[in-house]
Amino acid sequence: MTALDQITIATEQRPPSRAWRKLKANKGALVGLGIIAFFTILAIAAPLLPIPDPNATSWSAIRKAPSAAHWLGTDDIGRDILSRMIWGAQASLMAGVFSVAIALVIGVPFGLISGYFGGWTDQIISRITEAFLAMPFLITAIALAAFLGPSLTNAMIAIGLSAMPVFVRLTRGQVLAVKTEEYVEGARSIGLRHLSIITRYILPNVFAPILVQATLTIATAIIAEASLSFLGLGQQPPAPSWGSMLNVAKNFLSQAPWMAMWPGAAIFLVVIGFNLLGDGLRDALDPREA
Amino acid sequence: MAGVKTPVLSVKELTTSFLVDGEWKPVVRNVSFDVMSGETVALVGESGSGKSVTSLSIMRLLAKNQSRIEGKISLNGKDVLSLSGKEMRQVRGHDAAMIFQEPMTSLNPIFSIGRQISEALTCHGDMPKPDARKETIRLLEKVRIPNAASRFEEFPHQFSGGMRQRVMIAMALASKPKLLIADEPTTALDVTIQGQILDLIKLLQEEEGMSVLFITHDMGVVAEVSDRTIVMYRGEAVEDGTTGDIFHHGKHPYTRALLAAVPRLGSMAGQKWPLRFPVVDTATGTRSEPVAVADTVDRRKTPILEVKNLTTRFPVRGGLFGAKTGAIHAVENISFDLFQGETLSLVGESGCGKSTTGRSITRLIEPDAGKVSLDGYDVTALDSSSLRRMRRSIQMVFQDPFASLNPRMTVGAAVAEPIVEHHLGTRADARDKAAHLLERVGLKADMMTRYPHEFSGGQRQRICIARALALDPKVIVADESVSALDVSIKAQVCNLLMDLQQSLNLAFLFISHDMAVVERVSHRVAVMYLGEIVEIGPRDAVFGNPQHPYTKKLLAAVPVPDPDRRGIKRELSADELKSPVRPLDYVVPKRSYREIGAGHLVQLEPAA
Amino acid sequence: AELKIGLQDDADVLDPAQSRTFVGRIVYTAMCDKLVDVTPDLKIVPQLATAWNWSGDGKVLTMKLREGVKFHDETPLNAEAVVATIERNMTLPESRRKSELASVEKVEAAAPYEVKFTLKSPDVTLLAQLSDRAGMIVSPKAAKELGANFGSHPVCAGPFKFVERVQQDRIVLEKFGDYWNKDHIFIDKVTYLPIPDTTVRLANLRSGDLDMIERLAATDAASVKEDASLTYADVVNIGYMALYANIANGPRADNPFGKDKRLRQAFSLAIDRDALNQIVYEGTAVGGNQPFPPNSPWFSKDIPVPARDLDKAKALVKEAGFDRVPVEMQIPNNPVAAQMMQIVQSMVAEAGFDVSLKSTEFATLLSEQTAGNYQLSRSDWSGRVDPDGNIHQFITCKGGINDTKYCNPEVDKLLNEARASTDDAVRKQKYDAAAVILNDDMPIIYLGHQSWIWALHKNITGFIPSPDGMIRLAGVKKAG
Amino acid sequence: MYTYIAKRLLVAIPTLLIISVFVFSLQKLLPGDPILAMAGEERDPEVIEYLREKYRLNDPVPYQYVSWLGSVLKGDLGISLRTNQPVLELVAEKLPVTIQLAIMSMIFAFVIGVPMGILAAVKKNTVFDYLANLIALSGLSIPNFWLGIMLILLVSVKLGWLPASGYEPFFSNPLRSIETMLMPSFVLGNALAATLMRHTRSAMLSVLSADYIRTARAKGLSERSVVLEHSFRNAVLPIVTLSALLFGELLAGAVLTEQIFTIPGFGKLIVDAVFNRDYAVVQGVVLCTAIGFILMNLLADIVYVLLNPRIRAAL
Ligand SMILES: Nc1ncnc2c1ncn2[C@@H]1O[C@H](COP(=O)(O)OP(=O)(O)OP(=O)(O)O)[C@@H](O)[C@H]1O
Ligand SMILES: Nc1ncnc2c1ncn2[C@@H]1O[C@H](COP(=O)(O)OP(=O)(O)OP(=O)(O)O)[C@@H](O)[C@H]1O
Ligand SMILES: [Mg+2]
Ligand SMILES: [Mg+2]
Repeated sequence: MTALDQITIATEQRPPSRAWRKLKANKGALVGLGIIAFFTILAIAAPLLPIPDPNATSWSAIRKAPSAAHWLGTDDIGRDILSRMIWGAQASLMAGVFSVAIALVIGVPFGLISGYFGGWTDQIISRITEAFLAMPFLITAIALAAFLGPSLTNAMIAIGLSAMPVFVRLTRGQVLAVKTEEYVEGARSIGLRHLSIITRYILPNVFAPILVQATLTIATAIIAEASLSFLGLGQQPPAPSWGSMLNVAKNFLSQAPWMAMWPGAAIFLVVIGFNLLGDGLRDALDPREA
Repeated sequence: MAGVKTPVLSVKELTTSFLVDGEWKPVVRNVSFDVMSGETVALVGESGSGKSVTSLSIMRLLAKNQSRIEGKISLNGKDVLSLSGKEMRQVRGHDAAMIFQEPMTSLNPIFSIGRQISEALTCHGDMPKPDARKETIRLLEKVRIPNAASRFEEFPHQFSGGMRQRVMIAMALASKPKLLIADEPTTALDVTIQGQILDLIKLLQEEEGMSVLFITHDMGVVAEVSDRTIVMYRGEAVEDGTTGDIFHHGKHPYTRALLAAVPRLGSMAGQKWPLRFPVVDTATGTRSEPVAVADTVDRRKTPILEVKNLTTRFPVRGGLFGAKTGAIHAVENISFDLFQGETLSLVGESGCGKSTTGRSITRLIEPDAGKVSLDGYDVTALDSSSLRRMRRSIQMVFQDPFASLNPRMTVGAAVAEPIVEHHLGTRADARDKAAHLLERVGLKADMMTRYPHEFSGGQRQRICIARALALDPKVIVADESVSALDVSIKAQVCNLLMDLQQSLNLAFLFISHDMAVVERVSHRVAVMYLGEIVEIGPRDAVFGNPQHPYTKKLLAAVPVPDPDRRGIKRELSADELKSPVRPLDYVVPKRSYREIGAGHLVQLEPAA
Repeated sequence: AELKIGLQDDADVLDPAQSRTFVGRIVYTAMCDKLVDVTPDLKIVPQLATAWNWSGDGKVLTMKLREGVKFHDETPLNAEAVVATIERNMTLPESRRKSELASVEKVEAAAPYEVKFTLKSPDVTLLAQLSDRAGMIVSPKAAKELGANFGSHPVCAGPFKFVERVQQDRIVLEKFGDYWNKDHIFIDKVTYLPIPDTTVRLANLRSGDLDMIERLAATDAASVKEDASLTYADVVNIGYMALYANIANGPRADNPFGKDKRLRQAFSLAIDRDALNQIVYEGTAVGGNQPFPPNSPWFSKDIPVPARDLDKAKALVKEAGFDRVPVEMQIPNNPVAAQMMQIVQSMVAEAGFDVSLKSTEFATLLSEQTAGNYQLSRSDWSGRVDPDGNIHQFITCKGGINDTKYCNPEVDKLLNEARASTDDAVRKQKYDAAAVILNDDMPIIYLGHQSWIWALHKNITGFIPSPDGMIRLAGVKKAG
Repeated sequence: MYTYIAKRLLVAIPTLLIISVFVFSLQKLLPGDPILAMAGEERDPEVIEYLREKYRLNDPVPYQYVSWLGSVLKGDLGISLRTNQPVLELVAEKLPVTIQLAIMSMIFAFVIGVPMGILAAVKKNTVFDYLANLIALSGLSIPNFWLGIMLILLVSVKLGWLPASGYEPFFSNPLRSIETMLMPSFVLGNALAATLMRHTRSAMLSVLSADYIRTARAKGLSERSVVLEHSFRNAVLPIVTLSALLFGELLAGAVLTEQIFTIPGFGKLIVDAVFNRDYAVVQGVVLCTAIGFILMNLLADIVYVLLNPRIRAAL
């Protein structure tokens, strides 16, 4: 051992824990995480909470303003908005998370293949991706949702598939950049298989920007569910989602503004939450950021 | 440079701290020094010792909310630290100018060269545009850009690295600063171009009479340019004196370690085998004399690697359908062989095809023609699965230890991976072997769970070497494996390679443009120029008796770490690198070689 | 004066022979006069025909035409033109009027201003058909020139003539100077603007961008009534809202709900129609249990709209041998329908029905319903002036739009006889008899009848709401 | 340069073919019978059969596709099933509307998004940065249909400043035309501004830490010139690409906003056509917007090239 080797260059922390430490130091990310955790817990705990049945109608309490009996008021057919907000969180968060998961699961592998192998494979995948991108998002989503039949699951599939080409593109671009890194060439030179190189060398190093894009897309997906709901293709009545609540509420903006206020605020908060977290993750995963 | 002895720059007790994780962490501590007018002062020290931070502090170019500068800096009589932002802008350019290490990225890619220089003249509101244009052209001529007027509108990417650095210098000179700060202005450049830039700075300094603060870690450069030298070590200035003093009577152990590790071209004359570097302990200053290397080469056996007429070209495409319009003749018809236990060095300036040669041999790039036999197998004819098997016998170590390890994989996994992947053992075996290999290259086995960013550059390069050894290769292609390292670490890694060669009887193809290192480590040397080998032969023959003009030029450009030889200039040629791009109908001229001595071949100039 | 009217949808092709949308008919009301018109109390009155009479066997209808009427292209309207139009309606391949005129054997010009319709079999409903698109007379010259493309520049004989149309943006008409009844027309220019969103439509009215809107949302009724600058108008419409049960349309009919009428009766009894009306329509609609609204002369008073009877509903479910009955109901995806059906869902749940809602956009709903791929489907009908138009084609075995595939020869007989008689008393008796059977078999569960609601600026006067939902501009004035 | 454009256009051909397959399969994908949807309330079987024949719906699908593609290549996009209007005519009618809306929205997006992005980057991690992010994200998270209705209620009904909806062709009355489009383009632009702001910010951040910015500062340039000239001119490159993408999306993506403000553009046309199963219109218009999208991307690439001397010279 020479003296120089004894200089401990860095701390003993592993990257995951290092990323976590950096995330914890980022106030914005923590706030984001807090918001998401709050809504997630609400959504999961909905069946356990002492709240009324979200679908129970009451003809004596149509569009009642917030009160002690109904904290957030009631909707157009006398359902408790608080309860519907909490149950709706489930649908809306799922719409966000699952559609993005679908987009990731399909988009990322294609992007990896397209970027890594290049040539004809790349040409074909790129052309199809481009075609997908050129199709208007909402049209694709409407067509798919209408084709699959209206339901929350199908809306999620539709949103996911429509968001997918962006991930193909993004991943491909990242792969092209990472592919020329010396460590990838190094991996080839020790005789690794393509699969090993893609999964162990390329994927981990392209994942950060994809993750950030994913958190942004979650926000878009929640809004997209609201839009599909606006067109009657999202969550099916009487089950609540924030989007469908907002959609109904827009007909009562002057009579019952609270109907729109709560789901609107919740969507806003969650979108902010995911974006803050996304920003934080980007910084935490970027080794160049201190 | 006799002048009035007034300091142009005076730094007193400079302490610069950065905000890291909410805490102020000082990286430069209590540094004091002066630069007199007309004087050249070198600031040396290993990477990360705070050289750049010191210079940026002087210019106040550090991010405001993340750095804190304490102490006193007076520049041309002005108290830099108390100036307003606006006043400071006047200081920049007028009183002091700066050029940076990376000529490739230090120019704005979307503005023309001319605009970027004339901006330095007009931004202080003291020169109208047409005058600035004239002055810019004058400056460009002054830094010896050929056809300056016509290149005014060109963009940085149309300039070679050396020319960009000259543009940077022109920009710095634009408003006739009293002090020029040059932060490693030549580190990224080739030896030949480095020589030109150094000469240029020296010349301009004479003409303009300015002071220069020259930052570098290359002691050869220091010896060549500086009157006085300040040695920095871990944020502190540990030694300050005339360059001669520092070189001959350096007191601080680090200074001595630094100097001991500097290879001197020509110091190997008479040595038969490669020679280890002496190592100085930076803490104690004790110097261990190098142990001689035993003869490892057995030329009676067949060569482990035989390369015959290897040619690799990259197509240059253009036109509507991306048709081939020409080709880069990156490697053109080269042949050599390599014996077990031998080190063959491949030298030549940037872009001459050294890396492409290495990568063609390992078939990371498909060569266009030629034959490569490794251990008796024809590498060029292997299918993809045999190719993966072949890769066990030949391994590569790359230039950049930062870039050549997967940042998201522990080093243990990285070293063990090839063993598992080639089914040479179980995971446990692989782990044991990885631990053993890490110890072999001088690291500790318990470092296996760390990630690459937790190591220093030298340690990382050792990890790369350990990984290359994992498959028990017979040949290692070391592509600029030590170029990016600090002098002292460079020495260690070279020593390590020599140790391994001795104990494992490895053959090295050592790719480098650092002539001094090459002289130290190799048995034989091949000089490449525009894709071709122009001279090849035993090390002492090539260095002692260079025949080809290009070899001579290369050797002449190497800075000599001897302060007494300061002031001797090379002939200044501003010619640009020749391009290896050839049209489609280019006919490769037939080359013939002349044998000068045993195994010493030189390409003959084509009759023209 | 210029009148801007906000419509709920964009009209389709502006050719009376091919058109099929409701909003299209609103535009025709201003553009194309018909042989006969309908009064607000649904009496048939002269328009282009001044008088008519039926032959004794009810197989020949002779009509006298108004003289001196001109089309917008100045060609005169005469018997030839009427014959050409009716024939066009019957023979143009793209014509959607064929079924409406199915009973017509031939049509001839008996005199320059007299036309004679000869029928295959007696059909009193023909007169009602001629009060709508089938009876809109178009310029034979234009029809000949443009053929199936007539909609690109329709030429009729109404008070306003076509100026321009930009799809999804506007339809502009201007006063026709040679209109036969021009003394009653006080508007110079009408622009129809399709604005699908009810909130936005009302907002446009309030901001002064529109003078009048149709189909105001019932929930906005109160605020319009309060608004001193607006006039509110409504009338119960002649259509109905209903649920179709799949009785025999394909394999999906094979389920307890389709098979056992007791379940359908129970379902109907479990619905509180008054509550629906109050909650969803703010009291503007009326409950119903027949194809005609309770205020219609054709409504059978013997079968009043039932009050909610949960006990009876539960008993019927039990009787049918069930505890809980799963039912899948497809509904159109508009918010009002969704709101209403969610309430129905929770109402019938108390009687033992587990309704799952399947909200579907309209085109899909329609094809599922036709194909029999449903159990229970919400379907509305805009209503026809003649009672036959609200019942015959839905209930008779071979009815063109019988999606429940209910088939009862006895009902068929009654409805066919009602069609053939020119005597309203006889007809009423037949419809009453059919109503009794249908109320028992209940292939269609009638829910109620919406109102047409209009909102106008105070300066618009003379508008008379009509249960057919049309906007008749004769007599309408705009002050200021 | 021209060869580059030609090459890009050639590459667009397979993309367009794939799009044509997508667009055509919409018809087969969507449930609901188009003929039923247009047969009218009465659904006359004779008419239905006639229309089926007329629109070739009884032919085998591949044959339908080929004959459709054939007529598309001849420039015939068919006629609307709903209004009998030639689709090409419809496209020509809606294109100016859509383009005007898209341009005005982009202006809003730029005016809001870019300066905010620059400032947020320059003042990274200050209150201003957080505020700009918050505003941007609120733009991203408020659904367009909701913001639209709120604006109508506030600006048109309460304040009476702007018309609530409707459209005036630009060349017949430019002022009024801009007035009617102000709110919808704000609603659209506001949502895009968020994306633009965030991309501007990150592009600026990466440029601001580039070596050449340090060089610019070392020259003694003013901060304004460092930020707006040296930094922004470099950061603008990715923004150009992004805006083309956004603009392309606007061509067809303004569905809900167009619906709320009853603007007769492509978005509303397509969605109405989808719901009415007016396939000729769906196919024709989506094909046109896709071409528009591809052209916008091409334009962006050209601008990119023009702004980037490095690639410019390589062409
Ligand atoms: N912005 C910064 N924030 C935090 N630490 C920094 C920052 N810039 C530099 N440092 C740290 O300050 C120390 C000195 O860095 P500096 O760049 O001055 O080294 P150097 O001597 O110029 O090295 P090299 O030869 O590699 O250029 C290093 O440890 C570096 O990590
Ligand atoms: N993948 C590639 N595609 C096209 N041209 C290439 C490629 N790799 C290298 N070249 C070109 O081939 C020539 C030789 O490059 P090579 O990297 O072998 O040079 P080198 O001697 O290793 O230079 P350096 O000292 O800068 O590493 C150069 O002109 C280079 O631009
Ligand atoms: Mg430095
Ligand atoms: Mg190289």
